[in-house]
Amino acid sequence: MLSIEHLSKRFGENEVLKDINFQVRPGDVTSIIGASGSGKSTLLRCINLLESATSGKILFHGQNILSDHVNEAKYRAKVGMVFQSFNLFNNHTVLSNCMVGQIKVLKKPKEEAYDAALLYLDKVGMTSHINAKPHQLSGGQKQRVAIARALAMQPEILLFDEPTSALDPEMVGEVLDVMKALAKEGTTMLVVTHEMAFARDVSNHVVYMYDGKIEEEGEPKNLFSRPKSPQLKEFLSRFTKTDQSNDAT
Amino acid sequence: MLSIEHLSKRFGENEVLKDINFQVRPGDVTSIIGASGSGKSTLLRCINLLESATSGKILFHGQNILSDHVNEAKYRAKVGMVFQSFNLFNNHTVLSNCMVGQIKVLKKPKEEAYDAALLYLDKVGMTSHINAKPHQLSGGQKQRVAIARALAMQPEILLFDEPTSALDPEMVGEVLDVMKALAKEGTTMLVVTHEMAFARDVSNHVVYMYDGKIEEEGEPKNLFSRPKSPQLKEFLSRFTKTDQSNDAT
Amino acid sequence: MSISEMNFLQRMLYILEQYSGSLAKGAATTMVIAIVCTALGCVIGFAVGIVQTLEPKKKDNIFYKIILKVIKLLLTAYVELFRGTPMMLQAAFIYYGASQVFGLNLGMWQAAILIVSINTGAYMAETVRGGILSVDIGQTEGAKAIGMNHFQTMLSVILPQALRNIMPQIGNNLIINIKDTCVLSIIGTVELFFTFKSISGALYTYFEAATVILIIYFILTFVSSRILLAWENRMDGPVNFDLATTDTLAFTSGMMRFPRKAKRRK
Amino acid sequence: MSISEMNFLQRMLYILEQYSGSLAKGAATTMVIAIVCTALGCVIGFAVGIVQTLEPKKKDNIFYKIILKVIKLLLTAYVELFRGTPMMLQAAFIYYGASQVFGLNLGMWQAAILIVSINTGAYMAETVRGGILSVDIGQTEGAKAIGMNHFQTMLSVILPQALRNIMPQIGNNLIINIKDTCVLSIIGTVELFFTFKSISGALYTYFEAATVILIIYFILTFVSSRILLAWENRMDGPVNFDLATTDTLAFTSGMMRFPRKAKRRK
Amino acid sequence: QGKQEAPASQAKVLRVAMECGYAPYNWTQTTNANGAVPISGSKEFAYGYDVMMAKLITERLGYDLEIVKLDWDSLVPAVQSGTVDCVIAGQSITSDRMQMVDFTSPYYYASIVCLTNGDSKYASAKGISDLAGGACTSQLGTIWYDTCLPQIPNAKILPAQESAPAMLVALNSKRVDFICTDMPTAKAAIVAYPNMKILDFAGSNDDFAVSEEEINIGISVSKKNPELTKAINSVLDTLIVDDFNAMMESAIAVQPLSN
Ligand SMILES: Nc1ncnc2c1ncn2[C@@H]1O[C@H](COP(=O)(O)OP(=O)(O)OP(=O)(O)O)[C@@H](O)[C@H]1O
Ligand SMILES: Nc1ncnc2c1ncn2[C@@H]1O[C@H](COP(=O)(O)OP(=O)(O)OP(=O)(O)O)[C@@H](O)[C@H]1O
Ligand SMILES: [Mg+2]
Ligand SMILES: [Mg+2]
Repeated sequence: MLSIEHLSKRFGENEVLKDINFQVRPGDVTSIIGASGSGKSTLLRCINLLESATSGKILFHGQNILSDHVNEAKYRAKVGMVFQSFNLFNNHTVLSNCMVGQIKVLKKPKEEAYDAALLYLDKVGMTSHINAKPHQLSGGQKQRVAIARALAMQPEILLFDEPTSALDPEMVGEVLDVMKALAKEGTTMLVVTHEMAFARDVSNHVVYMYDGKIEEEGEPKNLFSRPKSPQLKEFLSRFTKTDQSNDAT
Repeated sequence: MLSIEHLSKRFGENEVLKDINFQVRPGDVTSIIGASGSGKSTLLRCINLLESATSGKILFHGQNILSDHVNEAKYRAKVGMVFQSFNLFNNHTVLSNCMVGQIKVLKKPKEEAYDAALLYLDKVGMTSHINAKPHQLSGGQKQRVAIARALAMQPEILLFDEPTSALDPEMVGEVLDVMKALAKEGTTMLVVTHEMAFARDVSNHVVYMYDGKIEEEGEPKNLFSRPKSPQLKEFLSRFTKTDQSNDAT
Repeated sequence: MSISEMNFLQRMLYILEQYSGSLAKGAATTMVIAIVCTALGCVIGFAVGIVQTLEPKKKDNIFYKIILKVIKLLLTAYVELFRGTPMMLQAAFIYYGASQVFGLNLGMWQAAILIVSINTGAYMAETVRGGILSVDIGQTEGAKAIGMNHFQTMLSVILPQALRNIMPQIGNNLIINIKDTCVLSIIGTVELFFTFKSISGALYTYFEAATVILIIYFILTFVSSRILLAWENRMDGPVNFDLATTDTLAFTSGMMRFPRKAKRRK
Repeated sequence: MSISEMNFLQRMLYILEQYSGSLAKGAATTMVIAIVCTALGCVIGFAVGIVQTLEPKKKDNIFYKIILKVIKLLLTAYVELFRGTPMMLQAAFIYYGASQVFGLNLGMWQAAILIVSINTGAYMAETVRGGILSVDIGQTEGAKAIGMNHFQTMLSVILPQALRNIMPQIGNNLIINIKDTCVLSIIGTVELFFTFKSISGALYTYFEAATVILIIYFILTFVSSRILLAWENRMDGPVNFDLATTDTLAFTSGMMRFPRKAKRRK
Repeated sequence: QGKQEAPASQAKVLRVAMECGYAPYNWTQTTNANGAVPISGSKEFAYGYDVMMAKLITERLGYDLEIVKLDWDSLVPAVQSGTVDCVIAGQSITSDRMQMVDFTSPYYYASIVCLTNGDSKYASAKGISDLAGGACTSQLGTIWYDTCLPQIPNAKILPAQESAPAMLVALNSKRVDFICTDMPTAKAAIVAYPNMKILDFAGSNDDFAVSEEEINIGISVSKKNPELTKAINSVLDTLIVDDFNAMMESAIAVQPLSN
């Protein structure tokens, strides 16, 4: 469905992505992990065309998205994105956040958009807040609305860029629960995350990035229990160190 | 050394702190835990006079800080504070951030201030960055500088308000390490945190707040392994749930 | 009683009485021009501001890139030129110059509105550009990510927020326009300041007429700025929202935080 | 060649040649007043802005509270009054009024600088207030937390940042002052615009003189705004800093992020 | 108030205000050619009919002359507030104005004329009835605008212009068909605009009807200073119309435009 081939990206002198290759099949839940600055966000942004890749191909259903003749907006509508910082439209209510894209981009009639918005807001448990403005919500609530907004466009694949790392620890759970439910339903997802538990238990494929390259990838069980590269080993050890003490609880 | 008596605070109709009582002895490391909105930050801000308490007493070495005759600035210089959002002075370099308070408030000569600043920057491992401006640092580095800035005032007690919750997971460790080292040296600390591991392993006293009251307090071992109040039980279970999966690592 | 025997106050009243018609007409002219031109200036400013924030992408057509570059350059020249020179001279050039050189006879009102609007537009262009850039880049990315094009993004997401951010500046421009309209006397616009000159020129009661006019100006600007302030507050909408059911989490942290921050920002 | 036989360009050159001294002097007067008054206006604006952001605490003395309230009220009146009325009338009242009513004879220069400064101050007061409030509240709390008092906090932490934030506005004010100085002809200040009036009144060559003056104004404002822009960039300091040792973490994420954001903000 | 006049009488300086920008009455020049007088606080010089008159008056009365360059709008408040002693700037004497300031006896009798473009259909007008229906304007606060233009049948009178140059621009750009002004101004204007034509109806019985005193141009003095008015009048009383005209001719001859 989505296939990245020899993708690379440089900012001036700085080569941030180096010959990235990987594939996403329908129904896949892929987690991307890696240290800060390893290029995870940049990769996601390239896939969603928020950054333009320097070279390489992004094939979506076999068509190269980076060629000149592709309608960017149409492609983007099929690829949903959830950001770390939510990026809800501050001038719209929760409901309107979920409707505006359907109306403007998909040209749906208002009633239909309204019904779809309510459906997905219900899915993330936010129907009670449809009249709120984003600044009136907690972080977890914002992220749930952002997920509903992405879902309302009925994308074929959902990209998440650290969806929980701007949240208070208490609110992380509510967002992860929504994501787990989506994964169960078979939604195709590509998730950049620092939540190792999510990467291991929910996804069926994990990609570890180091210094702009894919250093290691594979099934979560194998990757977490038998990391091959020393970098990944080092990386995973940092997480266990912090959480160690909780093991005894 | 610090003793809070019947402290309460209301914002308009909203009673945020209700009859708070507790004590900090020299060398104590006290952790305050509790759900979002339970009043932890407000309590810390009242202690540091960033908010004015509605009623009650804050005794510092036996003197009520809330009485009219106390020199606020002098008291504050003795009580250091480290914020969640760092609050480094954006217009000063790292070095100058650590010097300006000593020079303006403590009226130290420049050379002395310089030496002290370097000493504490060394302690937090930031000597290589003394010429950087805050925006050139990562979150973890900022927080380490913020700690050095507070230490440079040679306070008698250090208050921390969720010092690691604005940090990327990888950087949490470096800040906690600094805090652990301080605790070991016998620095008196009062820490609001969501890091249960820190609360349990480093502090010698834990205060659990719920809805503006101290619901339960005591030694960390007891509190964590045998929580009495149903709220605390509920609260602790949320953390174990998220981390559960790591236990097997 | 002859005017030479009157005291200051009596003279002021005499002027008010004698010239109430002219004063009212002058004030009305001033306000109409100021309001219309501030509005048109905002439109111009928004148009220019939007173009100035357009960034061609690598894969765009080379012609499009060149044209965009040229247009941007022209707009920059427009902004710099009109901001940098006195409006009175611009007025003279546009009104008399157009008819002398091109035989183009603009009506006085058309000319007045044209001149003040493009001037306001030049000032607003920079303000709007600032306003657009002050909207968090995440808003644009959010809109792009659901497939909106530049135009849709601007219209549904960025501009409404930019407008809110620059409202104080629009108010400022209105007040400046109320006062600056006086330079239009060069093209024969009978606004408030021109009325003042007529009165003081005819009666030689400079200070009395000046006091009257000063008070009128003050009322106009003061009332305008209060109305704009009220409008700004209305744009912010209610602090609370209707909750379909109560959600304690939202109440204790999410909702209550808003007034706290808003208060600090005022 | 007599002036009646010259074409447009020749007349412009003739004016430039004949009146080069007057033009230079007029331009110098304009710039001196504009620069001095913008600077003084900033000082006034900062003073007023600081007072306006003072919030009395509950435990403060009641007299202090009342006095602060009264001062704030007066300052608000000052700001509203001077922003809301034409500077030409203010100039007339201050200059001629002071000598008529109080027998106080201000020198022309003193009066000119006084008038433009307090006007600029009134505009700057609001800008400074905005600039102070735009500095993150965390900066104040950080300063308070290490024991700084209000004055120290303002001076070492808040104002330098506020100043940076309002630099574009200061530049705007300078440009406005360059142009608005023309109203000082009412008190006999021979600035650039008055020079223009003299030339056009002596030679009756309106457009030729206007073109010359327009160009001079444009040069003055354009150069000023470029200088201010350069200054702004210098205030931002270098993008990178000297690292005592290399720290890869800071390099990949911390440092590199800065230019990215800065770029977007431009 | 006595304070303000004190320096004037002590130092025997007469502070005279004018625009220094209204040829041939007063203008600014860069040298002291022809006997021009320095402008107070500047390196420039003022000359013109008004300056000649001011020199004559101060010489006769034994004052030192100080020329203060002021905007037209500020001449009145300046003399009223005592910032200057008198204004010699081509101000017409009207009864309304005389309520607020004192005027001396006239120091020039200006005949009223119209100016039009050479190619205008009004160029051949023989009297004001030939100007009927034309668009016209003149200077703000002058009898040309307030009294003369309304006498033209069906004239389209546009708002007044604030200065002589501006009124000439309006005519030259064909915004108006003709303007009304006085002879000296008109003569100066046709030097800069050679295609303009002066329409002088004097002597015909189709001329503007103005009372003798209205076309008189006077020197204004503060009402608090009647002695000065009297003193100036004592000088003006020694002059006759021919003296005025001769002085004006010599002013026109040396005005900047003529070079
Ligand atoms: N617009 C840009 N201009 C220049 N450099 C950039 C830009 N965006 C990203 N970078 C650099 O590219 C590298 C990869 O950044 P990226 O944000 O993709 O990392 P990441 O893996 O998402 O890290 P994190 O976990 O902190 O989000 C970093 O060194 C970053 O500084
Ligand atoms: N300035 C204020 N005005 C009004 N209400 C406030 C103010 N500051 C805090 N509150 C309210 O007081 C309550 C306690 O807030 P506080 O920030 O102390 O909670 P907290 O325990 O620190 O939560 P968190 O873990 O999210 O930081 C909340 O309901 C909050 O909305
Ligand atoms: Mg990232
Ligand atoms: Mg808190």
